[in-house]
Amino acid sequence: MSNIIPEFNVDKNEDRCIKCKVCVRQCSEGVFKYFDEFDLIRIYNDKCIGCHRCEMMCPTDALTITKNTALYKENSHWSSYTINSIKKQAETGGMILTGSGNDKAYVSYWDKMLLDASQVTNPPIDPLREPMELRTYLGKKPEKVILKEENGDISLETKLAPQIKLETPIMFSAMSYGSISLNACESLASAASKLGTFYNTGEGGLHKKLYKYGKNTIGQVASGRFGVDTEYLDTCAAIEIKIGQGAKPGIGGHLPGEKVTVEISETRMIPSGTDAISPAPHHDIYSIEDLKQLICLIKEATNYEKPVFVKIAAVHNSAAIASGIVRAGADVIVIDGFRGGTGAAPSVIRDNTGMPIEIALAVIDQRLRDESIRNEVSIVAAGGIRSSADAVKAMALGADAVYIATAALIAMGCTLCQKCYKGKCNWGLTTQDPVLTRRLNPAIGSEKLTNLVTSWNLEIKEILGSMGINAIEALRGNRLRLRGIGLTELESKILGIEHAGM
Amino acid sequence: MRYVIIGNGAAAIGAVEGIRSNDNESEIILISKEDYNSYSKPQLYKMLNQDNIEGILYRNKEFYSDNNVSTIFGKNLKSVDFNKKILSLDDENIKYDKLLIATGAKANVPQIKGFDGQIYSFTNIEEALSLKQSLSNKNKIAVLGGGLIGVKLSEYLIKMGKEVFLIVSSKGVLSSLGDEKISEILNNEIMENGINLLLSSKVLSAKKEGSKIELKLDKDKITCDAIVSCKGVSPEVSPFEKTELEINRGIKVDDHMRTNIEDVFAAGDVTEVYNYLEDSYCNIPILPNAYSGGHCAGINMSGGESKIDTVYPMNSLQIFNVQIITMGLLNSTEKDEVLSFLDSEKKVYRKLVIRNGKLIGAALLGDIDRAGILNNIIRNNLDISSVKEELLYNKINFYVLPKDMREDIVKSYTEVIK
Amino acid sequence: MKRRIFCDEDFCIGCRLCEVHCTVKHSKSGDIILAYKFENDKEPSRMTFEQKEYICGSIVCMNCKDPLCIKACSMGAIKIEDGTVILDNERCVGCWMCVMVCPFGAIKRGDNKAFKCDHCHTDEIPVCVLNCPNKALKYEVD
Amino acid sequence: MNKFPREKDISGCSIFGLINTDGEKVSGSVITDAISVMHDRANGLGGGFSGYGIYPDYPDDYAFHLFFDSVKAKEETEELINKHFLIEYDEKIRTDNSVNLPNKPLLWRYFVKNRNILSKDSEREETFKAVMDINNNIEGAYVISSGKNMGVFKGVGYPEDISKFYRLEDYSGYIWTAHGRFPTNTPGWWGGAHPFGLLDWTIVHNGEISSYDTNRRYLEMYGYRCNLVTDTEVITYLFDFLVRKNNLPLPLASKILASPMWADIDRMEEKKRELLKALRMTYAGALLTGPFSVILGFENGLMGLGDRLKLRPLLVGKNDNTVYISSEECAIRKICPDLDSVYRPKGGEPALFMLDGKYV
Amino acid sequence: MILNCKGLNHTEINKSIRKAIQNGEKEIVMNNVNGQGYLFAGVKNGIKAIINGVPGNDLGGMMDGPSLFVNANIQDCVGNTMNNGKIVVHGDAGDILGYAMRGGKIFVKGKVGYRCGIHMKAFGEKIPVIVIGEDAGDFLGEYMASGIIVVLCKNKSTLDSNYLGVGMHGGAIYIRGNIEENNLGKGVAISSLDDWDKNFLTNILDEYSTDMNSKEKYDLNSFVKLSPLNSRPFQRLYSY
Repeated sequence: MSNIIPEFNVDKNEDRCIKCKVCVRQCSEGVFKYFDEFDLIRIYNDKCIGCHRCEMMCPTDALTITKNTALYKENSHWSSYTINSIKKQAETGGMILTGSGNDKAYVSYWDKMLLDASQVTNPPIDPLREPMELRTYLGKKPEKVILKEENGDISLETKLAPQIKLETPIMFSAMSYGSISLNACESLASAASKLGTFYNTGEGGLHKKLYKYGKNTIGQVASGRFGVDTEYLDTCAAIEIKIGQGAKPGIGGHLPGEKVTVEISETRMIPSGTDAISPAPHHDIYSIEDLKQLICLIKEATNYEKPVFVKIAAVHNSAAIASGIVRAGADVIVIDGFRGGTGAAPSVIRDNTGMPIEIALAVIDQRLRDESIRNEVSIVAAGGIRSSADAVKAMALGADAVYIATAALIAMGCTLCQKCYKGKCNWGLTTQDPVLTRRLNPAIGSEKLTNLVTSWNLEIKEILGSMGINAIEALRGNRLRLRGIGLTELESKILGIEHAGM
Repeated sequence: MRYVIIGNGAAAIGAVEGIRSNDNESEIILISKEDYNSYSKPQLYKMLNQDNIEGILYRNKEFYSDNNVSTIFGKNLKSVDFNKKILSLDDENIKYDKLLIATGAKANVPQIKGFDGQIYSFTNIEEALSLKQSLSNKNKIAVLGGGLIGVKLSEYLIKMGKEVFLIVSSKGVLSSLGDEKISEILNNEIMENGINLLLSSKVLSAKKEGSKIELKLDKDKITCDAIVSCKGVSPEVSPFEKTELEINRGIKVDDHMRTNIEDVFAAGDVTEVYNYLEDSYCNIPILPNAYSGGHCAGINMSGGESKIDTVYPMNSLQIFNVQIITMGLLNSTEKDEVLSFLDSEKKVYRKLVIRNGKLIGAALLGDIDRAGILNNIIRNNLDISSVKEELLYNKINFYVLPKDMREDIVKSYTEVIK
Repeated sequence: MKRRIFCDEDFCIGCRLCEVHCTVKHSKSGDIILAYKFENDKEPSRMTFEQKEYICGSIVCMNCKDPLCIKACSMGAIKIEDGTVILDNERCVGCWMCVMVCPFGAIKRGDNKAFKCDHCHTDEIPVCVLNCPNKALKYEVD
Repeated sequence: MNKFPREKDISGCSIFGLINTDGEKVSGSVITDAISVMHDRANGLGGGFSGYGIYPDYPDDYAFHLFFDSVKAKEETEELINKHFLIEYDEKIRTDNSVNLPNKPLLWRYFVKNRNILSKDSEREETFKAVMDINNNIEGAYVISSGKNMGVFKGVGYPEDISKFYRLEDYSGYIWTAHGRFPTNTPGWWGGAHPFGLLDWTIVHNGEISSYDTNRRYLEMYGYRCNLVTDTEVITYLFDFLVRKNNLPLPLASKILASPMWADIDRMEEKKRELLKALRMTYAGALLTGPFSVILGFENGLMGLGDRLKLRPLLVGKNDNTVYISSEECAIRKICPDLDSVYRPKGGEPALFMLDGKYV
Repeated sequence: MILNCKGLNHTEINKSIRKAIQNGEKEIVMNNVNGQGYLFAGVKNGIKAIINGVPGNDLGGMMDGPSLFVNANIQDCVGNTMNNGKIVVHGDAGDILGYAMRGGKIFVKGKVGYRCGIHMKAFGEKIPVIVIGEDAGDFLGEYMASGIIVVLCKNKSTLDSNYLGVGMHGGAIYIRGNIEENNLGKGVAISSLDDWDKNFLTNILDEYSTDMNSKEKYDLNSFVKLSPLNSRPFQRLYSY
């Protein structure tokens, strides 16, 4: 007998229910079952994960999913979540798994920063009618541009390191084919290509169907090295070495066997049905010079034609690590904060490790400036960017661009039920079950993502306009346009911003 | 240009619509020996319990005027001069530029030894009306022939409260469909509904005894009030018998419905067409073939290009409460694979005949929904070896077919609009 | 005018909401709850939902280029109107010749008469297409 | 007094500059006449001038103009100067003390030579470092100009009062710039007035840049300390950084500060496109957005530059061998009623005039 | 073609290699190699190379076709994520040989260091193989998903390194000699060879001996096979 109280209540209004059985057919968790002989839809509350699929699909709005408010007698120290976790562990002897980013009530510094706007002394700009530039190039910039002059004709002597061109400083963060469905991957890829930005393959390799989006693809090389071959390196526009992930610093990836279908198995070159393990360390990187070695290997293998990204989780000495990464030759450094998502992580790690991207970004940007090497690398901030305002704040703190993933999933249908690791995602996102993956039509997914980023672009332009800035690079690191609200002096200092009113 | 159509059945109507899809201007003359607007032959039974022809009209009354067709009804064709392109009717000659022969078929009425009274038949309105008239004072009817017309007529007669003797020479009704199981089920159904079914019986002679008729069979002797012969139909080719028109079991046409004579086309029950399932020319007198042939001929007559679909037998019928659809070849040979499935309780029966992996015939009884999916498989000669079991046992389902097959089907019948 | 509704089977999620909306559309009240809970003679959906394992889709009349049903109908009850293959309920006698020839199995049998999708041809977009949550049903019109 | 404000200094202004491309000198009273026409663009909280060619007696020495708050600061500064330089001559800057101005600091000028013989680049780098050292590290001392044969005269007051105070009619130069200031906060500190000078660069500036902190933090990576928190300071340093340290020609440096739009760059022929793309990408931190017009003076030329959206006024007038750049035409007409031509440069298009008469 | 690598850095050497391939060279002899890394990284061609001297780390990394014959020891990370081709080493190898190897063969005459064959993969017909002449360090075949490792233990009676095949979930390791249970990593099982194994070993060892210029034959009955106990050795770690 299980001692776990159902987390959700599924209420069905019988006056509205027409017994069309859409709910029965749509719930992959088996909450609804139809009994023909009694003409009855039976509801099993305990199976409900709170994804709301049934609620949204019900044509008569007959269903309501509510949190089980009677769930234990909570107190401020013992939350229902804690009590349930203990019970589950007592029953299974296993670690509690969870999906998505850190959801605990740690400070969100995005919400403690306000944007500046222009009044009189310098004017706001109307972004709808005046030019407003969001284009961003990611890659190592030279220390200085050297020119050559021939017959009074000035041209470029310096050969620039490889760069990728973004028409918006928003990219889609790494989510592997395997952790998410091919339709989700294709939605991201096609949206990135429509938007003139990039999506990241994650560590799952690249399905042949997605090769056509190569120009907008960042290929990841992680410790499991899934799908890394010359064709992959040739196809992707940039290569990202994944060292860590914000949601689970120091923890590797683990794609449960349920999700390793035959197609995944082909892309990853592992037996189907086995767990795909991407352990925490790259076994050829146990020291910073080893990282340099891997960067160098990738550059040699790609003939120095593609920028190499290095992605790390935001941890307490990120600044020093970042400096090392720049000196190891990375073209772009990606910092992933602890609100960044994951398909599966032990919740003890996710909830207690890492740090907010805001802080990591602020200290890394400052550290690289202190060392005068900020221009040698582009910084991409990731992990919990929820809105254009977060993105703008990140860029004002010093990021060149941001990665979004959870927001992208939500755009595609995700309701943050945080059960990605079960592989039964009702929205067809984090699943490989062919019954479920077809629920995401890439044409729709791509359209929603395109709409999301397009609307963020409009908002970013609006914000830039309000600041009197008309090129995104003039926002980069422009911390004067940020003010803290409710921050301690120390927090302000770490973030490198003044308090509102100063 | 003057198009002349002889006949007023489905083939003739198909031809008018085919011509008009290409040519809205030229003259069309339609000649029919019957004095009625085109009506649906398969629905002829209804004439037994209704008074006018309205209920079985094949097209609405405005059809001829809407399509600018001049009609000459109630006149017989006497002869044709194909060289001069002249038709001789009872009292006039008509010149044609393009001619369609769609004279249809006529009833086969046997001679019965010793009987000189009227033997009714049931293949057109006149025959139906004449039968109907005589039925008012007749109660016992002998129906000769267990084909579709005989069985269906018997069903109508019994519903009208008559006593019916259905005399069938073979072991079961509808033996021409080629499936013994269906015959067996129908035999029972017919008997359960009160028809006196006499199987494997031959009429030896008949004698008129007053208003009664004594009918002597090889095994029995019965007394009835009337005899209706339903021994099938033959192509109506009499006006052409002495001409150079090539006629076997019907007028021979090619896949464009052309006869051997230039500018002369034929369509419908009067023709024999190539049946790829049999690999021979056959006369298949069914309505879909007639309409399609006429339509095809009409297009070709008016300068278009159309090829007739593969032609093979197919039937949809309801006998009392039994629904049946058959199609293609059910008389299997040894090299064919025959799969069948029977649920006696639910009165569901299905049979598939497969040759070299391809479906060549199918019979459905009871559950006939989506039969067209099988029909299409036969028509397009598709290989179903991988899904035959499912087609046999499950509901017929488009998604049972392999994906590429489905895509081809969609492509072949529909067009991408944008 | 030409019309085509077809189902992209890669994205049919088997919810069968198309059937629900089709039923409602052809019901007397046009209201989903009334149609289902109170109208006794609610018209059944004109869609045919079919499934094989995870592959599924709704079949509706595909408005064939050269419709076989028109040729087969023994009563001339099927014709093309307004770019749509329309079955005239008055004329239909339930001979099932159309059922026998439709290559998609898109014509359904009612009690005594056949019925089929009319492409909601008086509407701008057919209700099934309009309400398909995954845009698996597509509508083409020209 | 707090030498370095915490808060960013914001000001509206009038700017004026002139150059005689043949090197003929004009008196400081001429430019005073011109700037005073635009009296209403200032509010009396800052005015200043820079003149080039004003020290013919010491043409090869760095002329340091300094503000001191105290004698102690002066002593410390001199000690520091002595470490790097040989002081050829120094004196209190001559002023007319009848002019009533607030918070007057101690004003002093030094004519110095490097102790070692160096290349021009290293000599200038040494001087740059010394200036940064004094400004950052000596309490109460501030170098306001540090070029050769030039000087900056500025303070808190209307420009005409500042001119009178510094007895500008006593100086004559071939390049002059002038500034009348309208700050919205009142630092009341003389160092905050324009022009801002570093080496021979001087900037007078109208407007406020929105990209200030991006530019500041970018510069601070390369040894600049933007203690004044003014746009003028940042813009001066950016020119110094791009032209002196990165060897970029001034017109290209202008294309970095007021870059063409990407859409325009995309349409350029390949060679030019690659060049401008590289410049914009590499020096992204130097892009100025927001409204500004500046007049940059340097040892052998004068340049006017407006922001790429042309949000601030700037016009050029020419008469014979003299070129005038001003916020308003009236100021030019005051001193030169008959002009050969007047035009308004496009946003982002530098109006550059060199001493030898060549202009770009 | 002969390439004197003295004084050349790795980029220069790789450029020369790519150029040689462009010029249609089929074989390249590289003399005076010492420490230059990443040689043949990402090279997609069937060229043959004879390498004289000790190449640096990541030799043949992400390589897709070449055959390299090294007349010396090799260092760490050789054959990193290699996709196809062959590396024959007439000497010892360092750590992490054949990391995530996806195809091709690596033959080593002597010993290899730690974590050899980690993350090896395979799909369908594409099966990477590593054959080691002497012994291998700990964590041999860690996380191995597929592919084959053979250890011939020529210098000793059996392999006594620890954590052999730890976390492996596919593929096979053949070792000559008897393996003690305590040397095995978690989730690994010992079994004897079946016909497929023997047939495979016979072929691969013939090829190995040919490449090593040796006539040695091996008794296939003296081998054991390590394979995963379960395709999901860590499945029960989590409570859902």
